[in-house]
Amino acid sequence: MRTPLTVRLFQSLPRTAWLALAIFAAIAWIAIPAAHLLLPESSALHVSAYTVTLMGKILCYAVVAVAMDLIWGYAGILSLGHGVFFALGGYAFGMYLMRQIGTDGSYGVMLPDFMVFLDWKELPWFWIGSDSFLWALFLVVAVPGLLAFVFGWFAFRSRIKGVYFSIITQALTYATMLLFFRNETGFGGNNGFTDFKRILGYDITSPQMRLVLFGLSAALLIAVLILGRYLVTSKFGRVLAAIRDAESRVRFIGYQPTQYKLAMWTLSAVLCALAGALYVPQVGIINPSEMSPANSIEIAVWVAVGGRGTLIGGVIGAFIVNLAKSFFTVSFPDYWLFFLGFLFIGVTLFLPDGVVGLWRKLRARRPAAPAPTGTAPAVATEQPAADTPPPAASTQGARA
Amino acid sequence: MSPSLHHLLRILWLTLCCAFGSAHAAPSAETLARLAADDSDTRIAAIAELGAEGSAQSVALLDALADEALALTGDGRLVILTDTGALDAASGSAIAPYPDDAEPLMVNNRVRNALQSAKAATNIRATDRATRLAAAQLLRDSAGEALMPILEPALDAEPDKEIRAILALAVARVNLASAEPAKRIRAAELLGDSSDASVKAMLAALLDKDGNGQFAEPDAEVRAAAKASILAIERRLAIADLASTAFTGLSLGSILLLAALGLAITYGVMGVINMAHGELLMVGAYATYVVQGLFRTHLPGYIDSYVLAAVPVAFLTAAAVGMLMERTVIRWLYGRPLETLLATWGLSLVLIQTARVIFGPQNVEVANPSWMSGGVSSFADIVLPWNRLVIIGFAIFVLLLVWLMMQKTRLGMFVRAVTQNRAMAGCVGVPTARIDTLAFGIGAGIAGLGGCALSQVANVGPAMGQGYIVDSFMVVVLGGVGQLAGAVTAAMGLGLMTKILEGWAGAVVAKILVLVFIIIFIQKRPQGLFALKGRFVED
Amino acid sequence: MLTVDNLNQYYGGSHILRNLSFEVPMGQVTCLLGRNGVGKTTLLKTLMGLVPSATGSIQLAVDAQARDLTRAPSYARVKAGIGYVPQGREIFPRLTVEENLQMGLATCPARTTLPDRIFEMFPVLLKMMRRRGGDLSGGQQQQLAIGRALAMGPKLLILDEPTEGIQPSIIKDIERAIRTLAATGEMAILLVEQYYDFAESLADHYLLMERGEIILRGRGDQMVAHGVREALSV
Amino acid sequence: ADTIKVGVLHSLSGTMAISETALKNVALMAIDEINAAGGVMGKQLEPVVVDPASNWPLFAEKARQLLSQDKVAVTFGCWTSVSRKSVNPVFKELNGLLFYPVQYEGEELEKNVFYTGAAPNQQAIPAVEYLMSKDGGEAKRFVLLGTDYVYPRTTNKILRAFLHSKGVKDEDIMEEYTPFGHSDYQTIIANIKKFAAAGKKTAVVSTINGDSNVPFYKELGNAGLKATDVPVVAFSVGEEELRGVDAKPLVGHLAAWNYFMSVKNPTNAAFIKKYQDWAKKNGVPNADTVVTNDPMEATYVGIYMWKQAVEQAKTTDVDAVIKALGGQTFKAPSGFTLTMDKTNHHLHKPVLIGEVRADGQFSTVWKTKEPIRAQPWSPYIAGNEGKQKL
Amino acid sequence: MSTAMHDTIASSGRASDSRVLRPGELDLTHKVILYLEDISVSFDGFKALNNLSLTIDAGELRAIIGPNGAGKTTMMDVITGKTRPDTGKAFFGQTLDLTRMSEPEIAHAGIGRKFQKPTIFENHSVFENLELAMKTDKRVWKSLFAQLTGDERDRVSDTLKRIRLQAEADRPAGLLSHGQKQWLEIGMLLMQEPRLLLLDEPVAGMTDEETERTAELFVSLAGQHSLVVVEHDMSFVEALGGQVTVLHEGSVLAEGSLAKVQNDPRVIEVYLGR
Ligand SMILES: Nc1ncnc2c1ncn2[C@@H]1O[C@H](COP(=O)(O)OP(=O)(O)OP(=O)(O)O)[C@@H](O)[C@H]1O
Ligand SMILES: Nc1ncnc2c1ncn2[C@@H]1O[C@H](COP(=O)(O)OP(=O)(O)OP(=O)(O)O)[C@@H](O)[C@H]1O
Ligand SMILES: NC(N)=O
Ligand SMILES: [Mg+2]
Ligand SMILES: [Mg+2]
Repeated sequence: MRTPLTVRLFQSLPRTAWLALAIFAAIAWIAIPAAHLLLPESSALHVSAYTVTLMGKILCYAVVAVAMDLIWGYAGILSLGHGVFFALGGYAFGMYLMRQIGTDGSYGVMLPDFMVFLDWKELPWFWIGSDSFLWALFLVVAVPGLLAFVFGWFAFRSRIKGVYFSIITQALTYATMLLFFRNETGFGGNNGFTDFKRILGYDITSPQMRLVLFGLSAALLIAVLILGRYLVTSKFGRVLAAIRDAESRVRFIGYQPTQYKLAMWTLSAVLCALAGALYVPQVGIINPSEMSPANSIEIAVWVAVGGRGTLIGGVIGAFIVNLAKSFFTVSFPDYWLFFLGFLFIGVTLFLPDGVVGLWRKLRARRPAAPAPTGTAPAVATEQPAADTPPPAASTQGARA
Repeated sequence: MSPSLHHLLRILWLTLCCAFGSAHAAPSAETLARLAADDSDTRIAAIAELGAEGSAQSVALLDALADEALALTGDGRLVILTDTGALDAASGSAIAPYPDDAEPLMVNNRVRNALQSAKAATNIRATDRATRLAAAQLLRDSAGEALMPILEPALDAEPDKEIRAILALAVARVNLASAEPAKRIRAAELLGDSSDASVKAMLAALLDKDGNGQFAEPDAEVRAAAKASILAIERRLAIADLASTAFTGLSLGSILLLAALGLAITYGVMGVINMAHGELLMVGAYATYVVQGLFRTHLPGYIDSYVLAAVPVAFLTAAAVGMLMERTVIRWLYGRPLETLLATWGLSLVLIQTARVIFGPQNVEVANPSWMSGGVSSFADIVLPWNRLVIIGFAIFVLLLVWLMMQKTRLGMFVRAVTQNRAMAGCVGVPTARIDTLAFGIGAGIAGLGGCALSQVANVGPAMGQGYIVDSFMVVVLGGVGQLAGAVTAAMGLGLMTKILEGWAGAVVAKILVLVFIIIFIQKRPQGLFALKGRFVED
Repeated sequence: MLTVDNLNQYYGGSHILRNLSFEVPMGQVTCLLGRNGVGKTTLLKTLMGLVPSATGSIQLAVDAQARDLTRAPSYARVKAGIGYVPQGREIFPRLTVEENLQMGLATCPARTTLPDRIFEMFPVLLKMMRRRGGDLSGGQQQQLAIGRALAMGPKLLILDEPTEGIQPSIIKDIERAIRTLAATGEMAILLVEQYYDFAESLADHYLLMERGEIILRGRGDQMVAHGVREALSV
Repeated sequence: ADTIKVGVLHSLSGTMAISETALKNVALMAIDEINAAGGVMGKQLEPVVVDPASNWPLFAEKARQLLSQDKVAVTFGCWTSVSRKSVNPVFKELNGLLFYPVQYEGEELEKNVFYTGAAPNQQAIPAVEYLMSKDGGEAKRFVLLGTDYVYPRTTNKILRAFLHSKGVKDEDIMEEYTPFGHSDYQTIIANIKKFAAAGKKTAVVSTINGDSNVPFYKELGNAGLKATDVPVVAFSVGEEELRGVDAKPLVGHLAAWNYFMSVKNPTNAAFIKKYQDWAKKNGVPNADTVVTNDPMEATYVGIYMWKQAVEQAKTTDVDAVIKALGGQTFKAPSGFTLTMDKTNHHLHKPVLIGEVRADGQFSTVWKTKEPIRAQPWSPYIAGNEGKQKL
Repeated sequence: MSTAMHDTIASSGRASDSRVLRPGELDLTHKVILYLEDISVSFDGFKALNNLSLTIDAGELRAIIGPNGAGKTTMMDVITGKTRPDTGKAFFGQTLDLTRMSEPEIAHAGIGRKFQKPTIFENHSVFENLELAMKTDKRVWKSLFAQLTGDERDRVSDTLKRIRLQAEADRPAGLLSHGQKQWLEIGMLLMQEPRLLLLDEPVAGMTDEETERTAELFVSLAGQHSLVVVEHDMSFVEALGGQVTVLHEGSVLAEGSLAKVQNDPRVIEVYLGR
């Protein structure tokens, strides 16, 4: 009596979570479009193009954060190079967007401007087919997926772990960034791709297109959350967590950790890439700085702020950090780094398991209020830091 | 010599000249006027004249021009501006009132070149050996036919062997164009002693054929001599090339090492993923800057020793910042290494912005003290810059310090024990909290020392640390976390490799290749160069 | 002499130690027995300050001078004279054997030398001085852990299942050594042991724990009479 | 509203803060000054400062925010070309108005952008011409050294074409790039030395940008490459950058700009004084040593030109202002009266070449007689013929 | 060992005779399940194993004793693929060369191990620990869709009962006491259903009564499984009743019944003491 997969997918999320996702979907697919298109700009409830783009951008970041949490939170593999997959997804789709410009560029020819400028007479081979939407979608998945697969295959096979893995992912993104900086590489150098005009022939700046992209980002996030939840509650997820905690032990009971890690790693990279592909048309530019090491570290920071190993924490973290950034850079342009810095410090000190951890603690405290004897002081309920480190942080992760 | 002292001497000299009358006649008014001409050619001719004439007053005039102290007043008079007043250029007498409208004569590189040659032509007759040596070196590279009347007598009169050799080369360079084949042969042979690529080019030009297949140098013997000399020079240049690559690699390695050593403690030994490491470097660098400022205002006479004072200050400041960080933030995160990543990332943002608020967003100027400026010329035109030499030495010093601290002291043992098993360390009586603070402080202080050294070669600005953090982690990790010897090897290896690749493929591609190398290397050594081995590693 | 009074301890919501009161007198061996999971290790960790005690007090009297250690940090307890051999060895894996032993001297002035007694008891340690602790075999590590605790000459020695993984001949040595140490009258010994015969032969006093409480106590020679072995096998 | 909002879009954090912060300052100063003089059309200007944090997508986001949320009438901002490229579509879409104050590579003309910095023919080409002149040392061999991104790459491409047209052969041109933030110039300087040793007079054209300049010049000084032997002319090194270096070993090296702080004329003296006072009053760090530089002047000029155009158009409406801007003139601190070109949105600018002095200022050794017109589409790049206007 | 037991093993051996073995399958034609010959392992010049030779028959229950540092754990490391021997042969059955297989391959072939220091998945519940260890298809794709059948649930419950951790089934395993962890690890080993069980000091930290239970358990497993047990507890070794091998300085010092080795003066000298 096997339960069908769909049912299990459904069961992997608690009812409240489904409800929350439904509300989220309703807001993203109905309320916001309506408020953007139908309400007049003067209305207090009008959602501006700015807000839609901003939210769309953060939704993409949230997908990246969830992808990061899958590999970091659940498999204990801290990638400091996830930006490379995000950016490659963006570039893959950006190539299509560049081709859609057609002859509207400043040189008025079919070649992208930067190629004209480099005296290239025709498209380099790796641009072939980039005018096809489907091929672009294929590239979005295939290129980062393949890179992740090959990179992961070698790394996991060599049993590179912890910080060693983190550092080579950093080297990967850094090297790729430098490579893309070069004009000769064929992706527009430092300027990257920008000034997009159309997708599938439709004007990229039209409100409808904006909403479609926004809606797709929301859909991707929902899908990633459901998929992620299914994965981490499946046996696959449990094996992965076991690998995180005691890899050699897992080997001795007959699992091949390499394959498990590789599967999750590649999936995570592909999810990032999809987010990148949706991100680029919304923000209107992709350039190599997306692959800078600092950007990738920030992804980890979102997850940590929200709460690692919780999936939803990534979403929350991405929203908190990026909204804070958007707000502070305008309201306190000279001091916003202080706010952000103290936010990070505060979260680690006072919310060791991120925002989600705080929420859980608050919830756990309520039923626990009538403690067994009532005399137990709070200190004793605390995990003794010296003795048994909190499970989530004991051995795995960025440390050898 | 400081500029003001220079001025003072000049005034003194001019005063003397005026008081007692000079042995030479004063430069003619006409020459003076030509000095201030619009047209550079005229001015340069006038400069050459003054140089050849070589009178004390001419020298003073040339010096003033070089210092941009020679000015033209509104009414067309040439004056020499000093810190205390103005002197008439023609007479040397003081002028009152101070000519407010005096515009210093423009000196561009061409004029400056002419001034230097003129100066050298005078100085080659100086009594002071060092002055003559400098002049000879200048003449070696720039002498032309016109200077032969000065060069040859100078060569004959020169008592010093080294200077004579240099002058001989200078003469030979000129003689290479001589009409007499014998002179040319002799010159071509002599030039084989040079290690100068430009000499090689000059000799090679003799072997060129013109459109009719005629050699530029008609005499076969001269050509043979030139060929032999070219080979000799090339051999020397090849060695020089190798040596210079090795030196630059070593130098880059020492900088990487200094940048990484602090991290080797805070991260390598203590396990704190210290994203604020770069900012601790910055603290050290700014401390150096502040010390420099204090010396400039309070101890201008000792400005050259400011770096020495800055070393302990940088250490202590960074250590204090580090200890504060440990006490307030990192302390609560032991056993949760990944959270340290987040918190120290936050700390780094705060430190950057703090620096920006205090010192401004721009880079600040940290000057090399004079003993760290310039370089030692070793053979074949390789200049080993003093600041880099000093930094290599300093890296060795800091390395030794760290090694002694970690391996030879009880503190070092406690630190290692605490990070391996904090609870148990407490249970054998180690005051873990104090050790943590101290150790982090020392690690931070070492980073401060790194910053002090970096201030001597690179930017000092709020964001400077960000540029080192990636490299530092690469060094520590590539070497094998917690392995000092590994960090040293990694830093030197990366330094040399970068420099070799850079010479071959350019900086950008070299950087990419180095990163790719790191990725591949870790596949072979998944625990870094000096991997910890033993049965406990896996568990 | 160690005096524990009314000690309570919680992990999360669960009450692990319940109102424990007992003494560990000088010059005598006190054995703490109890089945798996009753809270023996927790008690010792509480004594060492590794887990904060919720209520109760811990006093250590050395040379007629009593100190309250209830809230003291671990290292202060060690400084007061407690030596601890934890369950699971807890040696410093990347320090050499020699350094591990020297860590045992952390509270002593620098340059204090290691007592020969350690090497007499565990000659293998002398042979492996330069090897890293983590490379030793399980039993060797256990010996190292005991040696480390003895290095500073503690006034109170706390041992958590010290014979685990040690070969029989050395267990006999340890037994003899503990007896000698106690006999000097300058050391109090608190021994947690599952190995009944070993415990019985050493115990001057015994304490039997059951679900966080001491349910039986007495002199060592009463263990048979009180049916301790039977109580352990229910 | 009774104020006119003005956007200031410069990075105050991240890698570009080092250069752009001063532009924000000078923009605020100009706005204060205009307000003190009664504002524009009787309305006070209200600056809206945002920090795009050297992050290019964030530039686009902030631009959109300025235009659609804050409804600014005009924006002064950007430094790097990529940031400009990133905001261009936004300004186009929302029909905003951007003043871009930095020298750049050209190859662009946007209806919504006014370029107050130099195009290549207003900086790079005259500089190289100078190097080839007698006074410039009659350089025959050139090292084109830059940071690896579009501005240096483009500029060097144009220069190479220009040098070809002057008969310089490819073997006499060495082109080298370093990554952003590169800090070790030992190899490159050794290579330059080698290249220069070939006998012909050699000069270096540096388009090194930002943070790499300090290590470059320090190395240059210590390696004994003197300006009299191998002069370096830089396009991105101004007074602000020289504040971070000990300038003594650099004396004689060159920079080409359209303005130097050392230029002596009453307008400039007043400009400098105003800025220094403003810095002190507003607590700018190191206020007693602040300097002015070319992009700051360009920002300042831009703000005033915009003010004049608004007053002429009698509205802040973007299209009307764009129309009114063509032909505006302004007496700039450089001592010249600058004109906004009628058709190509670029300023006519004078070119000044200066040599570094020991105090970190420049002494002008050459300048054009009058402002020259910008050629955003360089004639040295194929396919640009006949593109000089919008 | 009873003859009946021998028969079952022998018949299973014959069964495999009658058909072609698939690659990777255990071949017990000569009743030997584990065959070590001349194994040497050295660390920085120190010989932890020194020409060690040892054979274990299918269904056998073998105790290994020997001084601390004799090389017992190292031997298990070699068998499970954790340490590669410098020289020597190690075969599982007739055909499987252990020195060429990876840890998961060895585990898959049917060797399970309990470590000297209990190692379990601390963040997983006790139940999940057992579930993960359970014999099943352990490839990625299967685990993505794996679901516990009723049967499998029962097996986990049975084991839980056997190791007396029913009450702790849903607690994180990291919170168990030392002795409980020992039991859990034994439970995991049982779930794996290996042909050969390697047990490194399984009763350390257990009470005498539990030690007895463990001995009973092992004896009951012998026959269907082969067991190699390392222990220092002589009463436990006695209760196991099987052959005893004494290791010393990396090679076999003595072999035979417990009574025999206990009276061997060399064993008394280096191991048992007086
Ligand atoms: N960190 C913890 N959080 C919650 N419960 C814990 C924790 N550590 C131990 N326990 C529980 O406390 C109880 C007592 O554990 P303790 O380790 O003190 O037992 P013990 O008597 O030493 O057992 P053993 O003889 O097996 O070593 C056990 O039930 C254990 O599950
Ligand atoms: N990686 C290593 N480096 C150095 N020595 C090692 C290493 N691994 C094992 N040894 C040494 O090899 C010897 C054998 O160790 P092993 O753990 O096999 O002993 P054991 O028989 O299991 O002992 P015990 O009964 O104490 O568990 C020991 O002396 C140990 O110190
Ligand atoms: N346009 C520039 N200087 O990047
Ligand atoms: Mg215990
Ligand atoms: Mg063992």
